[in-house]
Amino acid sequence: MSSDTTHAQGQQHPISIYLWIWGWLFVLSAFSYTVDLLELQGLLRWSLILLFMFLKAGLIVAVFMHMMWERMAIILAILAPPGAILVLIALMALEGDYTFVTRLLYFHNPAALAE
Amino acid sequence: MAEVLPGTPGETPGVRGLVSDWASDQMAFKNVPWGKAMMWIFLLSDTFIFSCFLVSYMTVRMSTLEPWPPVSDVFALHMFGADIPLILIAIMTFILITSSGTMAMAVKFGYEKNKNVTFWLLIVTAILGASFVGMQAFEWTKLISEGVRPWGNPWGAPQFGAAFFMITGFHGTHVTFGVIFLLIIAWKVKRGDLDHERPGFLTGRKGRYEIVETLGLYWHFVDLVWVFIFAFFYLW
Amino acid sequence: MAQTTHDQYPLIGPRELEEMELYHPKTWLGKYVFSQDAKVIAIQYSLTAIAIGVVALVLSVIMRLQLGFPNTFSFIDPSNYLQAVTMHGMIMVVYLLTALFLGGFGNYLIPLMVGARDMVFPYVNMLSYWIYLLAVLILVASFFVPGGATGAGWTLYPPQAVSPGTPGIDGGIILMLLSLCVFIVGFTMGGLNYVVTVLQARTRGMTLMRMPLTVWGIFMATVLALLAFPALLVSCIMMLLDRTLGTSFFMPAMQSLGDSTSYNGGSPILWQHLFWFFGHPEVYIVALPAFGIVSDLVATHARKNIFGYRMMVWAILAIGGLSFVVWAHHMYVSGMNPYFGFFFATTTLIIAVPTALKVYNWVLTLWRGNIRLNVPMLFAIGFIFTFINGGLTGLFLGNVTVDVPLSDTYFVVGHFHMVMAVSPILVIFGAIYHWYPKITGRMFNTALAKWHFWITFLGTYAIYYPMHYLGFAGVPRRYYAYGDTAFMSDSVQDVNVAITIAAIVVALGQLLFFYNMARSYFKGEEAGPNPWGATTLEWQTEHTPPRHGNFGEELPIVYRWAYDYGVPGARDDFIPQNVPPDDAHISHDSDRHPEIDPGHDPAGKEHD
Amino acid sequence: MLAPGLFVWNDFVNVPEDAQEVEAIGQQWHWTYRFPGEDGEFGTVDARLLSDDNPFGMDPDDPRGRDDVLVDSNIVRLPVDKPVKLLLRSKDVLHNFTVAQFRVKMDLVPGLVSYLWFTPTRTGEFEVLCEELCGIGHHTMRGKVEVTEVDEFDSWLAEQATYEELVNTPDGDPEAGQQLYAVCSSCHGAQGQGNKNMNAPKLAGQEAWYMRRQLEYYRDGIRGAHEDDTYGQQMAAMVSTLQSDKAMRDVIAYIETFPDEPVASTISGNEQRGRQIYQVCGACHGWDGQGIQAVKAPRQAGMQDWYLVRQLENFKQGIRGSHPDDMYGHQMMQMASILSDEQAVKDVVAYINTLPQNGNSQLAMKRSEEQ
Ligand code: HEA
Ligand code: HEA
Ligand code: CUA
Ligand SMILES: [Cu+2]
Repeated sequence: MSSDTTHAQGQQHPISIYLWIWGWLFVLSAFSYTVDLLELQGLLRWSLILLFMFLKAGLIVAVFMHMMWERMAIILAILAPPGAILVLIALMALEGDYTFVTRLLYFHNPAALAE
Repeated sequence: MAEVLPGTPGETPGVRGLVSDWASDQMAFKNVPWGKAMMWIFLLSDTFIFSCFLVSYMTVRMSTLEPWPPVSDVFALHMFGADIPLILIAIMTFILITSSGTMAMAVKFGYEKNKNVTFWLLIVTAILGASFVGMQAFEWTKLISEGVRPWGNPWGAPQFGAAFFMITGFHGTHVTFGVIFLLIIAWKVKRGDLDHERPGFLTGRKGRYEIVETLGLYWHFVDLVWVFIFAFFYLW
Repeated sequence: MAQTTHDQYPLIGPRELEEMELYHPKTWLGKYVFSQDAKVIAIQYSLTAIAIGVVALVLSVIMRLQLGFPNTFSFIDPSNYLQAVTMHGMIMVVYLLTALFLGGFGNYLIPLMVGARDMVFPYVNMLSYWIYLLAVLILVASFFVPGGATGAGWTLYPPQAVSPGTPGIDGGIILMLLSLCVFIVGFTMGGLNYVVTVLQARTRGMTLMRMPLTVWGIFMATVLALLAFPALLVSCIMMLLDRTLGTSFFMPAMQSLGDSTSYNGGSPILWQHLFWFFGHPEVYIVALPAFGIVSDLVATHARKNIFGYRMMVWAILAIGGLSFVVWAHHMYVSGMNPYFGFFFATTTLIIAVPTALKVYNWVLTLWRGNIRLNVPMLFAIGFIFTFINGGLTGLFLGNVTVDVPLSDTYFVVGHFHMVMAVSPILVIFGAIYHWYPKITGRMFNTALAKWHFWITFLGTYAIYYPMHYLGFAGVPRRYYAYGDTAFMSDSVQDVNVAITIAAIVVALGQLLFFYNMARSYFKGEEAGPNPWGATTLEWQTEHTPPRHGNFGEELPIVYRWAYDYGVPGARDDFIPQNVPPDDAHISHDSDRHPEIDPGHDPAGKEHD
Repeated sequence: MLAPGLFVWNDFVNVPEDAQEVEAIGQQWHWTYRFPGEDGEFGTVDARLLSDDNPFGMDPDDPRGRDDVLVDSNIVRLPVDKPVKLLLRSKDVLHNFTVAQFRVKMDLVPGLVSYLWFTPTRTGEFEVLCEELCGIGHHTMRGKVEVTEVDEFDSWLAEQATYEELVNTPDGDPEAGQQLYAVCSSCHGAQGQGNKNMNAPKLAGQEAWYMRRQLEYYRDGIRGAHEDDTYGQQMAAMVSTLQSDKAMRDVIAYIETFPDEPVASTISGNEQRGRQIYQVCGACHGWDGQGIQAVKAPRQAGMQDWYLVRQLENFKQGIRGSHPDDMYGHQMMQMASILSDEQAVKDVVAYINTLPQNGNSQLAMKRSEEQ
């Protein structure tokens, strides 16, 4: 954690850092776009998309939203609660899958017939 | 051994600071103005909103037996004699990121009390935001003309249109509100309200440059959400 | 080290503090109607919530009339009945309890108790109330649209909530969903205020670990609300789209009363997950403020410090955190992935641990206390009884295998009324009696209030205790009538009659309360600034009732926690939070509450 | 406390290998059942294929479904001491399959198939209740499970029609029906127009599936067996002329050829109040009183009002609908209890008189399609 913390006058950082991050966001977006252009499929595609997504999100939150210069108190207060969402995501993924499987097993499936 | 680093007097950084901040009186978030604290907590709440939208989208997409429409073709634009997949979305992404950059600099110049530059950066941000909304409107029109409706579409699962219009619509609404506030604040900057600490029309609060940062948080958040929408909706 | 850092921290509070003076209203309208004073907003919230609560009370009596005396009242048919159930449940949970605890008590008590002049954003706070009022009006309007209010059950499960065969699918459900959305928007505005006020606008010396538990309870409940309501908002929006635009988020391919529909592929279970992802935190949203308030009532009226303050705070935090990972215990028999049962049964029983801890602490606080059976104390003790009762039945239901036969029976109805309809309601009454002298400056009539207590306490036991028996007998909930069902014995009907009579008595008993409140407002004795001898800041204000701005010229400085009761050697048997150690006539570093780190005590600095 | 619970839950989640699969299908507001037939496998289904002609939503192209046994009734039998895996499917909204004595319950969710399993350990009749709110008929959504010895169960199952058989059932023959109808015409009139003096209701325009069920009920002593049901008893005696399946089909086919003449009102009441009450009735009988086959609710509009009044009174007093096997009648009995007095009955019938006489009954639609 960097030590040039906040001060009554608010956040002061050299303009170059914003430009750098800006550039990185461009590059990362371009990468994600390339993933689609190259029509990568399967695990590679998902992991790359997620990787670029999290990098971008991290940069925005850390630098543009000044999170990396905030005090630990606020960082944790903001970053901890979304943990609940992770549980929801995990369980809903399982649930969606379960629903899909019962449908596949018992329901007439027009798409499968068409193939 | 914790050495007290230079910085604001009386503030311990890192994890030890975490404890002492929470254990202190008056403020848990040291030197965070009320407005900024409120915005952070609001954004947290908003995160839950968008997460729930995306989780719902994930669930219906995973559950349906119908094929999911071929996203990258659906969002292709016919340009230069070829169908370029997702090109409009890519442009929109670049625009939003750029607006985030200008916003970040507006915050910086705001704290430097550089009225003019701040004003122009805010205006540029607003224009970029507005053009984002415009492109979104164009995209909606295009999809609607191709037969995509909230209740169905020519290629497969009806949830495609439903989730698309709902999520991008909700995000677009956020952008629109952001643009409105950008214009209001830009105008306040221009008029010098923030320099003269003039009380707000409705709230009676004194104007301060901190409000630019608060607004900036909101704007970056809108950009952040787009990152997730881009990944999950358009690329997935 | 901690000491040094603290000393260097500047004395002045947040910069915005001075601006609190800016918005003193000039007109009558600004003072009483569009007031930005949290205390006035609190009263507005409370009165609105109680008014709509009385509507829900009347609805519950209508339900009971039908259940106790089926085929007697021709104005109750199955659709009216379901509408009554639905609106009763929804109003009670959301529009009464949530609004009253957070909007009412939160607004009144938070700024006073943490020593702030007002909420941090008074203007937004005012908007919050008016939006809440709008939500209530939309809700009320839904009774009068063609087809009437929705009858989908307060859980509004699709597809049934929006399909023919359910009352109120035309206007009723749409207005219900809209009203919820509006409520959430309004609540968010208020909620941000409460949270930021607690975090950022406390007075000098008021550390988090010195806050009264009331504030802790309301604060945590608000945080839960800010994080849980989004799920409801999102699901309401999606259901609105399903209903109005024909999207298929929650709607699978299905038939409807013989007609085919155009829906396809949606997932009804998704609604249930989202609803309960909101719904379970919601039940703690109405429980945590009650926990907090009851802790203060118990400590004040037993003249004893609260047992294990620190533990209480951590328990509140733990309950808050865990409440987000137990939601599907409402869905054991919903047809979800059955393996979830293992996970949720485990988490559900874990969440009972901190709750049980709180119960033990209340009891231990009472233990050998100098108990004064004042009216608020009666209600607090009543709460402990009913809550233990309801909590234990919750454990039955949490254990997935036991839940299977009991789910959707009156056992569940008994559980949640015990734990939600009786316990927090008792606390609300206790709290109103407790703070009434501060809010109005007058004392209520004690005899009437005691009557009110015994009628409500014993009466509600008479209503809900038998419901558990009905549940074991297999009586399903949300049934308009039972017809002749072989496995239910005849006594079921007798029990229902008894419950209905008890419910009518309790409902009428509430008239005592309203009469008492109204009469005492004009005729009650002057109460004085601190009739109960309480330590918290709201009792130390310059004026009673407190004026706009709460405190006098100077904000109080806090030197101690909120529970210095029964202090040996003190002038009175208690020491208010803002009394400096020198004035308390006892040494400041006594061993009463060593868990409070003196290193953070600004008093230490002021006096050396 | 937790651990034993989880072990039992493990048993609940994991179905024994040898469990017999049965499908329980819920809809507003009754139950039907399906057995997998000889191949032991269910055919796939689709809610979009549901119709009056295909009430189970069977996929006609799935060979596994041809031998599925379809039990279009609230009453089902199960063998004692054999584990049963119930697959649960809903055609419309959420329901919940509960037999209190089995100690298990599970929701039926449209758009997926849930399950539960149990082993009935004693013979007898057990009530099935729906315990998930499913609309205004929720409390009347009853069924019955009859647990019998294995051989009794087997012979019962063998009598039930398979999907194949149902598809291939020939249509009724009106010519043959005409002969059979000769007996009926003395009371119901040559054109099925009904005769109040003989206490015989109008038949012309009534729904075929409904007449079929009532004839079976009369035949099996489910209707017209109550000692106070004088006219029902007469009818039950007459039905002895229609013993075979085919005879019933034919006579109904003949009745379907009658012109649906409007009827005269004989009852007056407060239509406004009747309309209020009908807010409940319409959910099943249709807002125009046209009858809805899927809900098993017969047509009311355009039928004779004096007959409706009498039947409502009978339902209220339990003269009709109280036979343990008359599950639909039982449902109506519970619903009729909202008619608190005689005046209410008249009011609601007076309102029914104002409904379009042969507006959109199924028969009328069928005829207009044919033209
Ligand atoms: C204020 C509201 C409130 C509170 C606090 C609770 C508290 C609890 N609830 Fe309840 N519940 C509701 C409101 C509430 N509930 C509502 C509204 C519903 C129904 C909604 C609907 O379907 O309409 C419901 C339904 C409900 C169900 C679903 C039932 C079903 O539909 O089938 C379950 C299942 O797990 C459950 C469990 C619990 C548990 C384990 C607790 C625990 O937190 C309880 C903890 C308390 C104690 C344990 C008692 C005190 C402790 C002691 C005396 C010490 C001794 C005990 C031990 C050491 C263990 N509740
Ligand atoms: C806080 C919540 C709350 C409260 C207070 C109540 C109070 C009452 N409820 Fe409750 N009830 C619910 C929440 C609540 N209920 C919910 C969520 C459901 C489920 C709905 C559904 O299934 O969809 C339900 C369902 C429900 C049913 C089941 C219906 C069915 O399944 O068919 C029954 C049946 O008897 C019933 C009866 C009563 C009675 C007789 C009262 C009371 O009359 C008890 C006696 C009165 C009091 C204890 C005084 C309360 C005072 C006020 C409310 C006035 C406000 C004033 C102040 C606070 C100052 N309720
Ligand atoms: Cu079906 Cu309730
Ligand atoms: Cu719960």
